[in-house]
Amino acid sequence: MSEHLLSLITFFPLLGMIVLLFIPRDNDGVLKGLTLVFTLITFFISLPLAFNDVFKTSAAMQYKEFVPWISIGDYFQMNYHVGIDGISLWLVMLTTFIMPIAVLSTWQSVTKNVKGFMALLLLLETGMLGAFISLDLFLFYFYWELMLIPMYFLIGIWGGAKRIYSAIKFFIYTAVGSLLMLVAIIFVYYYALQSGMPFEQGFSVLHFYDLNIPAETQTWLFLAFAFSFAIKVPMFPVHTWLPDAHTDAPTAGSVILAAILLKMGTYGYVRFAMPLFPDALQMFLPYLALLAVIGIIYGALVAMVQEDVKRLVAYSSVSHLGFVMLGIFALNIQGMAGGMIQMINHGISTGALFLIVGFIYERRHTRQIADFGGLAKRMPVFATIFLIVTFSSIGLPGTNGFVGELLIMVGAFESELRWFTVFAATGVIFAAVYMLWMFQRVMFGECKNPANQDLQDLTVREIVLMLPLLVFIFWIGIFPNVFFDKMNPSLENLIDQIKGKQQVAVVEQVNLPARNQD
Amino acid sequence: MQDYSLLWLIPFFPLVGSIINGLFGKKIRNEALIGTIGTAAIGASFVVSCTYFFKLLGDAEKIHETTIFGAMGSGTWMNVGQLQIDWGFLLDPLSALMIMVVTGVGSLIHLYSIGYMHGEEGFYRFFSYLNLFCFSMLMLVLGNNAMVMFIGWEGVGLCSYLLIGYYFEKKSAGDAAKKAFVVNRVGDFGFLIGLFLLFWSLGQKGVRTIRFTEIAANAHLLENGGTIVTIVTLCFFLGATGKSAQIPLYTWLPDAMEGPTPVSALIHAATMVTAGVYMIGRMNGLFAMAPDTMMVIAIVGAATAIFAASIGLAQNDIKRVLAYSTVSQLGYMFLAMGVGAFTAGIFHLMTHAFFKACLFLGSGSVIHGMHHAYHHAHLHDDPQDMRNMGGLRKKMPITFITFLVSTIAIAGIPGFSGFFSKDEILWWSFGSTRGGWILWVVGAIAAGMTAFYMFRLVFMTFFGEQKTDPRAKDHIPESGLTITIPLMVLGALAVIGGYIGVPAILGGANHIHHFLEPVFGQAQKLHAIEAHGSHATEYGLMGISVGIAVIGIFGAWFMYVKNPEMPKQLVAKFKWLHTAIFNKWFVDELYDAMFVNATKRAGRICWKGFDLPIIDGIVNGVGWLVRGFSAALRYTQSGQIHSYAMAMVIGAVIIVAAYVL
Amino acid sequence: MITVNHYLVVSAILFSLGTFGVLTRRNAIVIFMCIELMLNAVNLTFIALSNHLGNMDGQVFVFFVMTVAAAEAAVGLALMISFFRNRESIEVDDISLLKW
Amino acid sequence: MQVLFFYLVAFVAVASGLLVVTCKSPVNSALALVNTFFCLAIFYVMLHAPFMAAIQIMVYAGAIMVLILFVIMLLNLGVETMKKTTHTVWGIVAGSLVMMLTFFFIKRGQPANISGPITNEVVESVGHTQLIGKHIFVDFLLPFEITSILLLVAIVGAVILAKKEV
Repeated sequence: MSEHLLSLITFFPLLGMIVLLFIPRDNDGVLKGLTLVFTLITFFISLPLAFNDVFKTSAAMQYKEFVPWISIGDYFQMNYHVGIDGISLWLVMLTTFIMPIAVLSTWQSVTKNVKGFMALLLLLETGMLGAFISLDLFLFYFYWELMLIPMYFLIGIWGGAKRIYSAIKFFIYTAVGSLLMLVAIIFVYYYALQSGMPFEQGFSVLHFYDLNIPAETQTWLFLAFAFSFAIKVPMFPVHTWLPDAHTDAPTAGSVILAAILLKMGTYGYVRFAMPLFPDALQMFLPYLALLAVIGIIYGALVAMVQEDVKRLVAYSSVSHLGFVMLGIFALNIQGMAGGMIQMINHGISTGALFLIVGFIYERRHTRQIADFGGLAKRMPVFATIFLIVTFSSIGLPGTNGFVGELLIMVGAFESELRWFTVFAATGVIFAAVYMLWMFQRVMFGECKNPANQDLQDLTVREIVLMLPLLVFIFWIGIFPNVFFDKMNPSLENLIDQIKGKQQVAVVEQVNLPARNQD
Repeated sequence: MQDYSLLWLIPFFPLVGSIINGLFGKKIRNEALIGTIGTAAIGASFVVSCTYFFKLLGDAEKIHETTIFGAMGSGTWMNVGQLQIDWGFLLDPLSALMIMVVTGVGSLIHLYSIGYMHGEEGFYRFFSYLNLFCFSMLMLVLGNNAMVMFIGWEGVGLCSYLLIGYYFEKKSAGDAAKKAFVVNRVGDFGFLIGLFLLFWSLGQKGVRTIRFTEIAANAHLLENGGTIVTIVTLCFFLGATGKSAQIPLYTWLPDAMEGPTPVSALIHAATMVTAGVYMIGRMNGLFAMAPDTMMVIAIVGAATAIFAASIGLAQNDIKRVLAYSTVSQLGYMFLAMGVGAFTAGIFHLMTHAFFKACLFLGSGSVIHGMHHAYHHAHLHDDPQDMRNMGGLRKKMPITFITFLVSTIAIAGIPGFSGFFSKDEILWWSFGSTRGGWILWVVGAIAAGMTAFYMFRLVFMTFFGEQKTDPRAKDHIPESGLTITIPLMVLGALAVIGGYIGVPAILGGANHIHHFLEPVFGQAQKLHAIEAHGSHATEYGLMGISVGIAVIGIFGAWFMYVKNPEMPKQLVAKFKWLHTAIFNKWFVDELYDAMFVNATKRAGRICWKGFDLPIIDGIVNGVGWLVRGFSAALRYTQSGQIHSYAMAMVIGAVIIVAAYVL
Repeated sequence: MITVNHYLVVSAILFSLGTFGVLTRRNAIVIFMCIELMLNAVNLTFIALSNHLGNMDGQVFVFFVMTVAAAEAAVGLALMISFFRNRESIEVDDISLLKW
Repeated sequence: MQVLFFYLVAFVAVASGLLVVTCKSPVNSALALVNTFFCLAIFYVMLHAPFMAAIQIMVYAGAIMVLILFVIMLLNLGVETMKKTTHTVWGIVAGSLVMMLTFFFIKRGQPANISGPITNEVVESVGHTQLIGKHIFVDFLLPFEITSILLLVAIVGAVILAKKEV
């Protein structure tokens, strides 16, 4: 059982989707219930991963599965090669954890073609899980593209006013990046074959790690990977798809997009772009870190002046993910661990924020900040939850956001990115400004708008779906070690790997002239 | 060591109280029960604090560290690489003194709040926040490393936000809350940067720690007076200015008076705003190594003291006067820190907590009475405006006496607590190696101003004829027991609190000095008063400062009791000066223009000027370009099957031809 | 002596004729018949070469081509009927929706 | 003699092919096409492939053409208006291009002198039908089965498409 656990987790939602296809389309309740059950079961069968203590000591891939998949003569060999380590573990858990919540959030908001919606959600879950566990680059690419399709439809069919524009923008942005990545993947594959990697290993990233690609070649490959992932993160100049996609996506779509899909980009950096091309990384690190810092400040500044709550949260994502990237680029354990935990935090906090926006949107069918005001009086429970989530997003100590930001900044300060950190830290101030200003305008003040007079407070369902998120906001804030313990060995290993190869490159460069003299 | 393992109980009780009231308060509904829970929680902390305080008094070993699970090394919060952060607590004389102040004053204010907040809609919410505040403050004080301190540091900021915004339906309250939090965040930014720099620079020397005791022990590894230490301490000081409302970050504190009065007393007078002072005291070893920073602190402190005092001269809102007085007194504390008089600073912190809490609570009592009267007469006048008061000493005798006592204390009249602490600060600012006569002069003038505006407040409120609307005049009651008991206790403390620090020159033993010796001893020796420390000078200076204070009091009496018309004449004569002072030197407007609006404009430029037209413009431009080409090419798609078939055939022919030829 | 080339030439002529028909006629059924003509031309090639090379595979292939042609006829004619039902015409000029 | 016969049949085949593409009435085209099919069947016989000739007549001339005629009559198609359009010119050009290309092909290619196992003698001694059967049911069994499914699908498709209410 346990040796196929990962496959089980990945394909269980797909099974759910197939089951769903046999349910007549009018049974909305049954469809939603079944989807919830399937996502919940997926979550429960993924729990043994989180409780496995092997991650505390071992940096190696666990739960590995290896099955040859597609082979074309002597040209191509792709394998179903999966496994997780401490890095992907928590992202897998985050995915299985967020999905039931996302499903539950659709209970009342989705009425149009429920069957299609639910089927796409389940397909999306399979895609996301698959991408996190893939150890074969080609398989990763497969899942990477697989995620794109359901999301495209979720935005394009169930979205808001400008849904078609947003969906196409999202799709094209991501596709452009991923095509570049595909080219780079194929190049790396042939390079690996030429340098003697066993053919049957296919696109195994574990083998690619051992390659010594010349620095000039790495440059281009890294740029292709980095560009593709930067779009997904999204980093500063390529972020404009995010506000549109978020604004027009249905609540569940926004939640998943923010909580998990964006992590695909940062995860891609950690798992692929950085360890595969360490020399190029060294070269581009300052520029990328600069972009991350610009993203932090720029996202915050733009978020501040938004008039639409959802757009504000979307721009805040740009800012938060800038922090994640900065932490990852610090290339030391504090920064990396901070970046990783911040990915989870962002998933939880921003996911929760989108749910909250969804709640008021369902009630008022508007997201303009100006339409609200004084809601705290009408909806006390909502106000409390909103407040907690807001402060989690601001990064108040004791909540999850603080742990991540603190470690990221400590890490970045320890690395060469010291002076970037000073600027990044101003993002902490701006975060307080835009979040609190928004909170004040929505929740505080007098309830003047007559449409807001008889708003209902949260229902039991809504409280139930927020509760797990709140628990984790505090859990990660107070006992983050639970997460770090299982993350650290893998991260340390990763850092050694990157730094080690960078060192080798330096040594070789130094030795070259000496050899020439002989 | 094991004896101190239950330290965590001190912050734990208020946390539990806060959670109970926060989660179930709405269901309990019973104000008495909610109030009792809140007060009991902090009271329990007070009891534990007392136990430990006296235990520490009798203990030869003065510095004790423990974690949440007792033994060191357990209770880890974060452990990543070489960064290990524990849920650790530190009990030394400094923190022991602080927890006594926090829990003691805190308990009294909780008790007071039961009466003051009676009938408020969010009663449970208030107590929950108040308890949460005490929890955070105790974490701040007790933390044995910078991170646990930072939890408290931000936690008190949060509670301050929540409590200032307690009347969230008022726009001004929401604005003030946000302003407080954001300005504090600016300070926190400094704190964090300082911390990172310290962690890194110590790490360079092979010591990776953020524990205060270890920082203190290893501070010598850094270059004495070097750039790094200076920058680190300046960053920390930026943090302190944010939390303790010093120039340039003081503007939030007067606005914070939007909160209920007990909050102003507890948070914005007695405890939270002193966190900056405490933090500098906590890291005194580091600060002592950075003379440049010390100078900056002293100058900023002195400047704040006189600047805020000058604004306080012309305010009419009873709480705003007290707020500026707080800013000014905090300036004194920083002055003390800056000249190396750490003990004096902490001593003033303590006495200030007593008399200022008493003053705020007294003003609360007055406001409560006025509010009650207005409510009774169905009027909507401002119950906080001193111009509507007067002659209240007969209506509210207990409030009046305690208020008067505290005012005398803050004015620095010998025999009252404020005298001892303020005088010690002034003496050090004159005589220590970091001091100078300019600092002393500024401090003394500020003291005179303080005496003036505080007595102006007393005279306007309690003396003279009653200027309240006649319809409400006769309905101003003395407040109930829950309000007066804390007043009396604090009033008594405001009198006697100073006697633990009677200087040697007046024949005292200066207990507090000896008590804090283990913490400040080394750093303080660096700045010890040297040459000009003769007894004659000390007596002389003491006399002058008392004289200035008396002049201030007399001036206030002269202008507000003897010649009530005189202020108006003065205002008419020095119109521009009054306008400037009354409008707080237009600092808020300046900041709005410089930072708030500039940031907003920057945001708007980034969004409307860059994000939408340029980045999105490029993206959509590429789309339009592709569309343009397609528009040209789409005419080949006629829809006629023949043309498609033709194209196919020709294509096939070409391909085959290419293959064959 | 009839060589395989003779058959191939006939086949080529028929194929070209079929192409010409497909390209010029507007009646969908005639176009369809022209396609059948082209298929048959190919079939002839297959069988001629099969005979020439002494290999049976070509003839088997013709067999499959016929099957496809049959299937095509069934579906194609059904399409035409349904199209005719909608448009009262099977002229391909009327089927011009396959554009932007 | 045989050559003469070949030319005769070839002429008929090409001529009827020409009629197929030029006749105005679809019925005439269809009849001309049947004629072509017969000619091709004759070629198959000449090429020692009698079974193929048989199914050529049965399937093509018999089944498919009947189907086409039925449809023509069912739809009651009139005479097509032969507009002289650019189509014709392009059609001639493309047709001649194809023809030139194929001729070039034939001319350039040398007939390979490979002689496989299935010589005319073998065909005559074993029997063409048996040989075809052996090939289809032994070597090409899977494609054959797939073809059957293809036909099934085609039937279903045809039924659905031709149904009145879709």
